[in-house]
Amino acid sequence: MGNSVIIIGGGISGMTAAGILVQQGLDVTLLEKENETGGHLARWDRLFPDRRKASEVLDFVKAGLNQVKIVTGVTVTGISKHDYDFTITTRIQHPASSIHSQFSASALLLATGFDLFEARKKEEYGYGIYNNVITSADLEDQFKSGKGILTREGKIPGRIGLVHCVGSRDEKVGNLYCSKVCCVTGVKQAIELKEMYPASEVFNFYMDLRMFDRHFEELYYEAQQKWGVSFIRGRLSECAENPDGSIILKTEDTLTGKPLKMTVDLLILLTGFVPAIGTSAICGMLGLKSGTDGFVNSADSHTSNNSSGVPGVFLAGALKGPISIGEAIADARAAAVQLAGYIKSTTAYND
Amino acid sequence: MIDFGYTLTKDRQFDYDHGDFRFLRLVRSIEPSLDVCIGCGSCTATCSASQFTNFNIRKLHTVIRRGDPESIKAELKKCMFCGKCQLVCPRGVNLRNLILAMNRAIEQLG
Amino acid sequence: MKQEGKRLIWDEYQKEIADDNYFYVRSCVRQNFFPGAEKTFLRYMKEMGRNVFENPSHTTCSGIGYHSDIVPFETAMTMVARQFALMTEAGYENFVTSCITSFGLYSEVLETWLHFPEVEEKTRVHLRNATGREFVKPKNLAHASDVTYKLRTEISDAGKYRLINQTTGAPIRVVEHIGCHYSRMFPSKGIGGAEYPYVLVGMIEEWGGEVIDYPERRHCCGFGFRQYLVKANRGYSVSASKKKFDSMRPYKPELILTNCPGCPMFLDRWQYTISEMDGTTYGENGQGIPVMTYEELAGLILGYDPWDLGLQVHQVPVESLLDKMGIPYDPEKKFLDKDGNFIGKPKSPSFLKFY
Amino acid sequence: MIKFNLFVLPFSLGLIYIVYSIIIHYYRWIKALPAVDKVKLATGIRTPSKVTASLKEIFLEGLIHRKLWKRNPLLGYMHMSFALGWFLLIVVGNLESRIYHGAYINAPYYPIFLKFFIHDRLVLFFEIFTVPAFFRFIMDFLLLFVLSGLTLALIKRKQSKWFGMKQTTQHSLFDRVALSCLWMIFPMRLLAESYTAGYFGGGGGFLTQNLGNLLIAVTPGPAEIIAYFFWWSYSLVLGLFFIMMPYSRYMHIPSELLLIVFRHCGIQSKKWGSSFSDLEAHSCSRCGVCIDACQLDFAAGIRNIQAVYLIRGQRDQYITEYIAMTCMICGRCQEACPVGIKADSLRLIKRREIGSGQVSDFSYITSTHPGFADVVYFAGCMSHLTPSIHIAMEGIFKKAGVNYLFMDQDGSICCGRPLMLAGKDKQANELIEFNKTLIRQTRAKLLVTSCPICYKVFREEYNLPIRIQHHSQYLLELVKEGKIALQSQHRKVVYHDPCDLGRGGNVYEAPRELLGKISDLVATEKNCADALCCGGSLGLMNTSIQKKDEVTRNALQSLLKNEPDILVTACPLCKKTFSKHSQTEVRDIAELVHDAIPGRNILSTRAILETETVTS
Repeated sequence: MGNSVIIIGGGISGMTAAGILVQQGLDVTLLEKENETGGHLARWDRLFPDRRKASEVLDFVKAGLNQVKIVTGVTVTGISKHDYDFTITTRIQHPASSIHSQFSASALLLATGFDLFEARKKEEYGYGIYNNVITSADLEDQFKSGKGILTREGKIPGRIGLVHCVGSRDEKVGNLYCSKVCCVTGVKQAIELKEMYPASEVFNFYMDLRMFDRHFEELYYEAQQKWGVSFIRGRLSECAENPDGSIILKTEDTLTGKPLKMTVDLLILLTGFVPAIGTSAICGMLGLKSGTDGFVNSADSHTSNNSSGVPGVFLAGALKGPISIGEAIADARAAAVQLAGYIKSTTAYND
Repeated sequence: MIDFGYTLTKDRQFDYDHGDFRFLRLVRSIEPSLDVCIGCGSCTATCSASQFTNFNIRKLHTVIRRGDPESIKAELKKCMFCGKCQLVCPRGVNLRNLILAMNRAIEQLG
Repeated sequence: MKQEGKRLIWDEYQKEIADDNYFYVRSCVRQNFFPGAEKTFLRYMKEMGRNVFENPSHTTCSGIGYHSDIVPFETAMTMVARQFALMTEAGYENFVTSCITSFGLYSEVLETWLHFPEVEEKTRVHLRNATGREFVKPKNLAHASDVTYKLRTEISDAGKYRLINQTTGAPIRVVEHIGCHYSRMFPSKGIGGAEYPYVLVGMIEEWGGEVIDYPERRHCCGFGFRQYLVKANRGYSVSASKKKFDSMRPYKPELILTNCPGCPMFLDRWQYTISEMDGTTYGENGQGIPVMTYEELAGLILGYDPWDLGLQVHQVPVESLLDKMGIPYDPEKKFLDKDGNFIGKPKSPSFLKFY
Repeated sequence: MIKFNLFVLPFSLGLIYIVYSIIIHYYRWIKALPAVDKVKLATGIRTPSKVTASLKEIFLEGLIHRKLWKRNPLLGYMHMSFALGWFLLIVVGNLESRIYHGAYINAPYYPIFLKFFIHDRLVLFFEIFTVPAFFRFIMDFLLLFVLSGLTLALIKRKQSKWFGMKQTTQHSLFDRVALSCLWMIFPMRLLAESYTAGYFGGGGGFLTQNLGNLLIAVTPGPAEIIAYFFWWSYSLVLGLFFIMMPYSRYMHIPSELLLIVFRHCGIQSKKWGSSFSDLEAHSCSRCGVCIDACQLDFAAGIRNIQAVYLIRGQRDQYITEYIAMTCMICGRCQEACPVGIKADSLRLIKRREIGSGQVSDFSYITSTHPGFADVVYFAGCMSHLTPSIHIAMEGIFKKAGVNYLFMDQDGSICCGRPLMLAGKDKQANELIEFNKTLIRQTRAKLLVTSCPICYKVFREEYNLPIRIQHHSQYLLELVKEGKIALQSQHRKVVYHDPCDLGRGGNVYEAPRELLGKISDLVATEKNCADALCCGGSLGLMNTSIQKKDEVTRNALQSLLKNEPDILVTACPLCKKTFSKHSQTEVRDIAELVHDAIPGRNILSTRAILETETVTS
């Protein structure tokens, strides 16, 4: 029984928890399947609602990781538990060979996060087929590149559509849940597009606008009032490509009860959260349960939301469901505090 | 032309690409607050004229925003201008002036 | 447009189609609409060495009545069960339908029975009580276009002509239109799924043509059952077709290829009606866009005589396509029956140019 | 012998022009009057009492500026020094020229430039008690009087705050040229007279003589030529001023005289643009008092729509829709106007021009017979959004045992005033006729409303043969008749005068008397005719909710200065508007009365509802 901790997942939650746990004097190893830590945040340009740089938040979190052992490019292939000790086997992903290695720890923190919904699955939206249909994440890549947002034909998009709830609240793709942050992301991105191209028209197609947190509703108001972003209440039913590469949308304007047809030069799909592909394997190794939505269940969603139900295994972040950056940081801190308390109590018990 | 006993029908949908946005431009220049509507419907719910008719002020300015202002011409006449709609609007849309602006648009644009 | 994106989807929607020994059921209406189509299917199946069996006791599947809200589902299921019994009695287990609506109804019934076995049992009782017949559910259900899709390479290999403009060498631009009941209800039952069905695309690509993807490709042909069958609604039917034609016109299609009884009927006949209503024509030089069933097109590829395919009963003349593909035909024989008797010639329309 | 010099020409030409211009204006105004008004005018000017009253007002308002004095003594003095001072300079100057010099008939320029022609030396000790010396003293004194006003005017331009004015009018080019001329006139006169007196060593009074002597002593150069230059300048600025006058705000001087006469003859403003409204527009001195009265200015920072700008637009035959529509029609500016111009009426005239062409169709309104009652109660649209008001009123009706009928219980057909405020009087008439029929059918003798907006239009437009009361008046009457007994709750309250009840309906005392019986009424900064608008006015068409909020918050700040327990108003719209921003409880007077009925000491609406259920 020692004071070593393994964190699986090097996104914002995993890194935040790692920073707190090394502060507590614990021996922390962070395992990340990608070659870089940072998770989805590393891809994002600016954050809602205040549009600060994502890199600033990332830098803040990374600053606390000096004493953390970070192992990237590894996939967890097995976890076993003996008394209070965990043994984790991993495989290093390498084109030529795969190297296996082992880690042991007294406690585990799962922070495996989420994947973005694969937009291709909404076939009728034509992602991957129509040149000018992109996802919100693609848009962030383009924002980040700083090169401006152009259509595939190289033109400034005169009219832009943003489609909310792509892969969320949609029985047809098997996801009944709301991904929570896409609404405000859509509003944020609409403002950013208007800021970049004031003469362009920007339309958000939404079912409900769930402005759940502080300053979000104000951002929505600002988008309408200051930036002239239009909001059309109606889910995109299908789209098609015009000869010039523009996209023709079909939706209902539910506020007037009439179908609506509109051509846009660029269509952005606000893709939601789905459980990360590797999470279910890890859950299987530990006997953890997921909900029907595929996200991991905590021991109690109100009172023990960071406990997995398996002693020594803790949960942080978006593997439990859609969550914002601020919430992920708070949740990771809470998980870290709980995990540190567990280590102390079990160490004392064993000593 | 042959009479087949049936004819081509006009599409019911809003064709945004061929919409008439002259009304929107004029109305917006007079009363920009229409842009902050969130479609809650409290205006129509409190409206006296809506109790007697299918007058729906929310829909009227929504169809303008969709580029299909034709239907407002007959409808707008029913407004009694009492201002309750404006008083209940959670977004502060200046509905009375919006109605004046729509009237102006009808006058100027036919 | 990125074809790779479509291929990824097509890869996901592959379906199993039996290799041989098909129990074939005809459509109620196709023999009136396009009398050569089913005959041509049987002809090339035979030439390709496939065994296709038909039972003359086969009746309507009742899908047309079901979709017109005049036949209840219980009745339809019993009718379907009877067709299966005919297949079982003939010793076949691969069921092939000529009609898309039949295909949809059979799929719907089989899915219903899968999820509600008690409904299947009840249907068996109904069938037994009514006819004394028993049935085994088909092992494989396919539409005749699925089977043709499966044979597309064989047809191409045996073919004399290709979907290529013999003068310019350019591929013929083809609009493909899939019947609504093919994969809309059960995307997994159709080749390529519901959004980008591949069944006709595969044939067109294989036979040398170029597929046109136009915005209203998903839109209904206009039949819509009650939209057409009730005269008061018929304006909707013709308007729906017009919407499709307006949308495809900028791409200058040279052929519309279909796999449903109703679609070629309405896409063909309504071109005339629209031209008589508002003077609009959609093909080159005031002509219409030729419309064909996949069987007719396969027949042309295989070098069958156009008039043997029944192409003379099309409203929009097909000669423009025949000329482009370099298919010879005798204009004098267009309106002669198989015994050489003159069958009458339609009056010239006011706007739509006859070839 | 007629004395003449070339420099008198600019003045003389200007004078001819202005006299001609005034005659033309007067002629047009009178000619354009409707026949009825012409009769009124002809009768009026033959009625001694009306003539006396007109002259009295002309003297008090045109020369003394009594209203301005009341508002701000410094401002009053400034205007009086100009008007009265100049007037007296002309009168006394004429007397001087005629009496002293015996030239009873002389050219008009002669008294004005008298000191150029007459500059005889008076010997001290002997002649200072003579008539000429007396005149010289008086004339110098009057000049000093005017110059003191001029000094104040200059200061006001720079420091309007000292005059209790936060804003001063932004003037047009003509106004600024005319103003410059006006300001030059008296300094030029001073310098011309002084140089002349100094050069000749006589002819001046205590001011001009001494100043002249000093100037001659300190300034080199030919004094005669300098003096002559100033005479020219004096004449030029006078002449230019007269020529500019019809095109500038100074036309208000002759216009106001006629306006006063018109008013005393009983001529009133019309619903549409008329001779009277044109005269009103010309009578505006653009003093800017209305700017300071306007809450949109001082609370919301909207500085280009005030009455003065509206009237300027009216005079120039060009009022923008923006100006016409941006106004709460609260009436504060016309209360403050020293000339008594009804700016709200002028604004509504413009609104009618805009709104009259827009078509309405109320054919969907149908009615069933409302039933019979002694009192018909009309809560008003807005009261349906503040239901505690009509619930309280119903409770009181029941307690007092009144046979009443709640006419708009299930929502109402609007009273029509909101349409009228948008300039749609014609359209409003349809609603008015509908409601009138309903009211008549009840055979009630009294119409009580909870809404001052309705109250105003019921009184002014409905022509009902029955009494009309706002509920504050009615409730007071019930108390006085002993139909309800009230017990004071001794809560500290302030009362807010709703615009349409106070300035619009002249009901100030009834609510105060009523509140005196049931609460401890404390004073507010601005009361009665000076009361502030809540900011929710239906008169204001095109202003953002944010600006309206600023008006409301500003008004609340003033109203709540004495930290009352309750802010009481008598208008559902005021209540709703204030409630949005007030930390202090806002209630309608009817609610307070309801709660003051012994045994009904219930403060919550829910409790009222429950009581109603039990009693009914």
